[in-house]
Amino acid sequence: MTEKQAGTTNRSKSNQPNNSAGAGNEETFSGYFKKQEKVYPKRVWGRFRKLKWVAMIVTLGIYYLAPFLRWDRGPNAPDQAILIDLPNRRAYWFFIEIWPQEVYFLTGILVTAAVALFFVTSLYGRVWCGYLCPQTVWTDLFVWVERIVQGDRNARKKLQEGPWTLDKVKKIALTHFIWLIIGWCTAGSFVLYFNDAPTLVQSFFHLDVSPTVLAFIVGLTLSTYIMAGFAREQVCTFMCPYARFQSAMFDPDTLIIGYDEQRGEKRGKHKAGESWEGRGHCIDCTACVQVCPMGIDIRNGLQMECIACGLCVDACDNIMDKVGLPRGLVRYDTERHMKALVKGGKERFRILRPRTFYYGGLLALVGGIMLYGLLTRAPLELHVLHDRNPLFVRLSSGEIRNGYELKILNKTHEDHNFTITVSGLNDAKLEVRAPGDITPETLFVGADKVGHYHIFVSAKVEEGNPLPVVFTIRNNENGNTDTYDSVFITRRTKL
Amino acid sequence: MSLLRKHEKLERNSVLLLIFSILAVLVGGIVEVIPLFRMETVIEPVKGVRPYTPLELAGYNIYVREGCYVCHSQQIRPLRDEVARYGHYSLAAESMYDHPFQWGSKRTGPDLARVGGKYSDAWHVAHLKNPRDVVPESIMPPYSFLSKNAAKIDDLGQHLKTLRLTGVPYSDEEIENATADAEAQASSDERISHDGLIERYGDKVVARDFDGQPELVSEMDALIAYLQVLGTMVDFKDAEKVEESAP
Amino acid sequence: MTDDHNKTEKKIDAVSGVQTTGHSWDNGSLEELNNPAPRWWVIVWLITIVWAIGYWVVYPAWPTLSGNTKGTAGWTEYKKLAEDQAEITARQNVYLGRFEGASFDQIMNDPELYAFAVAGGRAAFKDNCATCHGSGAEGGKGYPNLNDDDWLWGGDIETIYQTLKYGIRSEHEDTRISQMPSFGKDGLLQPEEINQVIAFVQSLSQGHEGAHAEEIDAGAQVFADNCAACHGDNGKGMREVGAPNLSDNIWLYGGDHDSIYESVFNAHAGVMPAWVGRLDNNTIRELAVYVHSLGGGEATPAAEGDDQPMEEAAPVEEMPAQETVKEPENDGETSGNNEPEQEQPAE
Amino acid sequence: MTASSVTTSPRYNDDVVRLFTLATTFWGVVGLAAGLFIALQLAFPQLNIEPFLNFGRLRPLHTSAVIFAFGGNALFATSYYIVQRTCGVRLWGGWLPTFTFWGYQAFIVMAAIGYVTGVTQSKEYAEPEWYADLWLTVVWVAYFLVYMMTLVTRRESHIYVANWFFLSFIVTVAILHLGNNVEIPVSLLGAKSYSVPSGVQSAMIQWWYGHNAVGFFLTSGFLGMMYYFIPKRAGRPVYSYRLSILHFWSLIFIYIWAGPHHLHYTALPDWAQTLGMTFSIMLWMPSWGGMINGVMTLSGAWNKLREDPVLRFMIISVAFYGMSTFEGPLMSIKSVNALSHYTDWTIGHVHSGALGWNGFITFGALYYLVPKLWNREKLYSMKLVNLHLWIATIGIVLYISAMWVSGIMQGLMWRSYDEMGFLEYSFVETVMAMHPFYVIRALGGLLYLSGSLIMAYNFWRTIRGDVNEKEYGVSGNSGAADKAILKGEPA
Repeated sequence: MTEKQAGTTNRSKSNQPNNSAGAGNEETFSGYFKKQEKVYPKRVWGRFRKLKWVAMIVTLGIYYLAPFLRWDRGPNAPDQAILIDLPNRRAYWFFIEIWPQEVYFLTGILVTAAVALFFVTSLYGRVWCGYLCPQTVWTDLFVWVERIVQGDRNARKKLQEGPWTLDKVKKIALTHFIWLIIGWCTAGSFVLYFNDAPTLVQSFFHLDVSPTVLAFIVGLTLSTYIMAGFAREQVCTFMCPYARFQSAMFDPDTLIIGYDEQRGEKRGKHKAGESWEGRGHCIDCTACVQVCPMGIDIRNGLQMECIACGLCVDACDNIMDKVGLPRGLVRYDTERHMKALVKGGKERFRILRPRTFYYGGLLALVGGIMLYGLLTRAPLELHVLHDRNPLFVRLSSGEIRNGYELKILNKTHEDHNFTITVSGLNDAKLEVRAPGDITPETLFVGADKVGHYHIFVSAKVEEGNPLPVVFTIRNNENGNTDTYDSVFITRRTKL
Repeated sequence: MSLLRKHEKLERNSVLLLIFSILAVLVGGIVEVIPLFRMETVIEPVKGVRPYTPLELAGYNIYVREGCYVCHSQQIRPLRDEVARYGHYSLAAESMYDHPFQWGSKRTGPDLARVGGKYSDAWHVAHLKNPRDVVPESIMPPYSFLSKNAAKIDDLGQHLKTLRLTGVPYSDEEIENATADAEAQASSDERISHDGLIERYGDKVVARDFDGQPELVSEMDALIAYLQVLGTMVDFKDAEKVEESAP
Repeated sequence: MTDDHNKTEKKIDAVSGVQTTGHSWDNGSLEELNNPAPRWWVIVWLITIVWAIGYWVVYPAWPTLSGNTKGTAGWTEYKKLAEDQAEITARQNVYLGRFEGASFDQIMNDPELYAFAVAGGRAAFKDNCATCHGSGAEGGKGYPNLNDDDWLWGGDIETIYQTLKYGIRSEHEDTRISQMPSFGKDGLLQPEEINQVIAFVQSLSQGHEGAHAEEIDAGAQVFADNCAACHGDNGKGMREVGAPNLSDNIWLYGGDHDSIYESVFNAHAGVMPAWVGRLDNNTIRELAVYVHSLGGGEATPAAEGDDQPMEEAAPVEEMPAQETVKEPENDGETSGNNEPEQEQPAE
Repeated sequence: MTASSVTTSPRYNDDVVRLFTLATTFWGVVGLAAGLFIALQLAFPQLNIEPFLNFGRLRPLHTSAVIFAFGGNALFATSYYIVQRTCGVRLWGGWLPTFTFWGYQAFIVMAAIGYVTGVTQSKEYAEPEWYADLWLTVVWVAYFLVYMMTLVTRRESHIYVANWFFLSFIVTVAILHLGNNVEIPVSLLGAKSYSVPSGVQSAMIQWWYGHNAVGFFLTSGFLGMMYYFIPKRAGRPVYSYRLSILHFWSLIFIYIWAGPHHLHYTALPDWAQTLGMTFSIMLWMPSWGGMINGVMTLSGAWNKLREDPVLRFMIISVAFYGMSTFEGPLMSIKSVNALSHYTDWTIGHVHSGALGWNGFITFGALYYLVPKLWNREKLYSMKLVNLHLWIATIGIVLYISAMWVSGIMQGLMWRSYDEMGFLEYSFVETVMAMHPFYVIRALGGLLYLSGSLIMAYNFWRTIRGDVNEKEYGVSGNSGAADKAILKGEPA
């Protein structure tokens, strides 16, 4: 992070200095492939740890419980607040209901999410990674389980490296059992978003679930178990593309976790009562290294592995409190600010910079379009598809008749009757082909359904080019309307 | 000697590196492509598939020229919704005379493998001239110039001859009469005999004035003749028994 | 290669503490670290390889000298298709069961059955009827357009069903038959009289034109003497004998002078095949509903309004329709040939 | 031209690299503009101007312009640049490199004129007719000779990994080109030809070609680019030599098998489809080997990302490479492919690779190259580079999210049945439902094109020797590191 940028990633140096050699072991399999260096994050207390707990409880709470929230939509629609109803092709989110034709809202959500990620990252760095990303949250939870069962960092390390005793087997087995339970809950909750939650939970107890549901549960249980139990930080380091995107969003005004080298160096052990003169404030206690879930040493500067979770800040602050020095030797800061400090100047954080406005504006724009779309979402939609074959029919009276396929989308939760009219033709006659006594004035469409009707329009017109016509559908009860532009065809095309 | 040391040889010798690279990339292609030329294991023995008539071939070439394949596939997959929407799934035999294949890779518009006979000639003419005249929702480009352009039929014999080199069984007689057959097929005029055409290409051949302009064998005629024959050659009542034993 | 400076000196990279390979390029600015590859990378790769091998065992995979390995599951994409389709067929069978037991009257008033019948009929139409009537049922010369409101033998659902089942002038014994005399060919009318009657007939739909008044009057007499028996006094046609309405705008064989002349001179007798035995009764009934839905379908005549399911007598004298309840005995024999005979009706 | 005023090391032939660099920039703008235009045609069909500017004729123009004109010129430029630096010798063959430049441009123009006038073989990415194919063969043999002989005459003992990838790209593309263009012209004076294989065989050969055009043109070649410019720009050694070896050989061996996954559920025999699918899955990790090596190479220089937008282009490109090479195997699974094939999901997938990976790594390489080639101390404006990056990134986000959603939606609509067991939607309804996505996609394309125009402007000013005084005037507080980066040097 400063001119001394050479002193960067030092994971191997600090954690596994013996891996550097290469030549000696290159003939063995393990010489080609490096084993994961297991990270044993130590327990830590502090502001950011608290924030992470809160974030975990809130996000997991929402995830596990949201399927059970109810939302009254009337008698003809499911009452689950968040539901993706695949068989009926509907998605519900509280007051919002999405039909298949409206999944462009999903594009809006994706774009909004991407821009929001850019926005937040350019201001606060990889806080998404540190606090909210599922990979982080579940890993954090799994590490917590590990700690409860096996003890803190040193105990875990010892257990792992020690011989296989009965105690070790028990502890490891219990850990993995709890992990699997969590994985299973995670998978189960996922499935609940696609089914009526209480019903599905019940059928679980009756062991009566479909193979698809079962396959999803097994797959997601295993992926949670593997990702959060084993892969952990490797996912962030090697695989995740968003980690790269976020790092690419950084600029000198982005908040990142930094070690105040000027204040900290020259580091070294410190005994109580010794003078701080002529040395730095870092006592080289490695607390920041021990708590890091990514297994890096933040004192080496900005590294690709850092997920900005702030645990090292907590760890260092605790130490600083103990030795009676001001907090903030390791802290969230910007590059510009730190550089200014080095020069003795005072550069404030620049939260409001051009990019803040670009992203903010873009976010507002996309959000605004989405909101507008949702607010003006029509409760009624008409599609009129002209028959292709035959294009038109000449009737015995000499009139010309065209056929159309009507689709009336009744997006309300009540049954309604509709009237179809056509304009653009003189003396056009409308006729509906449908069972029973249905007329163009009494087109019935059930609640939350699509009504299909075949209609005929006939008129006395001269042969000529296709005539533009406009169909209008009107709800007989509440007067809502929608229109659709189509054509009326009168002749076979010649040159 | 370790693998790394062995690899050093390749890294130090550009010719060796070249040779090994070539060997590495050749294997997959050989294993996947060569066996496909054992036609009997790939092409179902169904009846009815014949080479295109000269007019249909001219239409095929227009289809190729206009890049129809970028939006329309000609391959109905054996998936139930496709079979329900477009008809019997496509057989390898049905494209055996397409040089090259027109299976496509994208359906911006619907599949055309069995569009033959689905719509009337009049619909095709109207639709090709300006798709939105008959399908207001369509996003297809207009092709009204096809009606104005005379189809180039004078060199069709040469085309047939070339195709014969690639293995399409056109007879000398068919090559000789290519232009005349094309003219005959585009005409509804009873004074023009269709006997030769039918004798050469079978009595299922559709011969009529496709575009409603008797005075001109237009590109529209050719293209519609091609579209109307697509997917109609195999009689699937027959074919189903054959498929059971097919590869 | 020519200039082999010995650059194999390996050094430790200051930043990562990892040894380099000792190779360097571009004036020493490009080097390689000798890091091992991550182990998870090779593990995941091996898993994909093992999975692929398993897949090859189960599914058709490798070409052999004579064909290819078939896989232990016996899977082909066509078998899979049949399974998937069976699912849909099962769904449709529920409706088919209800459809089978319902009368036309019930079908025409039940939105679900109606929709089911129209959809089923549309599919059957494409396979069986489109050859003559066109894929959109728009007909052609000699083949009636089924979309319009003009019917030779009647357009209510029962009559359409009757026509479909036994055909017109078909080989079935219960078919409906009528034959217009070949007025010209058999010398029943002189060319002049034919021209007169054409003038009259054309005037029915196109209105009287002063210039031809005389000819039309003469034609009216010819018409009354020769044609009215079947086509009615005012040319409105007679469905009992399948005689077309000559006063409207629809001409099966063309409405210009030459076409009508040809019709009168030679007479036409179009053939519609009987579908009983070729298609099962449900399909024929679906087709009837579909054709009825195309736009020309007429209401069932009120008088016959009892709720008897299935066939109801068509009001036609020559046709012993009452007997049609029983299936003809030659049911299975014709089923091998699914192509309807395509007799060109023009003689 | 400006080249005369430039004095780079006389040891290397940089004249031809300069030409290719300019051509890359030019064709990039042309190809992207064509893409925007055809994207708009799908949203607003009135923009079709028959017959020459109809979608069917312009779509190959777009794909060829971006893949072969933009991507191809970029590969020529970078491979010539890299092979000289990593072999320590001048390009072999005297005038031959210059011939490859003009020859290749002639091929592009020949092909483009053909497309617009309806001369095409209708084989995707192999549309040019026989005469253009022959000409390309001549040019490609010259390219191979120049490249191979430069390797042979090198002064370094080892061949650098970037050259492995470039070499396999050049030779495999030659094999593919010859294999897929076995055709007989109808007459020697006419453009029309018929391909010798037909039907199934023609399909298999085409996608053996088509998929490996992606594999070797757009992956192998561009990995070569990555293996040079990322270490150079970051000032770090390549992460893992062993991984390079493993993933190079596994990548080129496995990639070639994956073609049949373009033909799932077609009349191609089941066994070939199985091979296509399983090899695609096995290709996942070999592909990711490149991503890991690219990303981890940056691991010691991560802080530079904050200051150097050029490096940002590179890291984002590697991230997109990783995303698309994960998505690819996923889409090759038959049950996924049954849904995704023929829909815009494929288009979204291709563009996340093309815009994100190929585009960005090329932009990164060009920003690195231009100041060096024209001997300028720095680019005209670093801020414009940043602007390009942001605009293009937002453009990609719009593009691919629209195409993903629309593709999956269209696939689901096609296969959706109603309660009675009949298809729910007619085809044209799915076309109507596409409209909003086509508009969003075009917007994304517009942003991406704007970015490339900004780049072209930046290059023009840089080559003229301009420097944005205002911008660099305030560079005082960003220290020496900034200055070094502005010069395009590793700090």
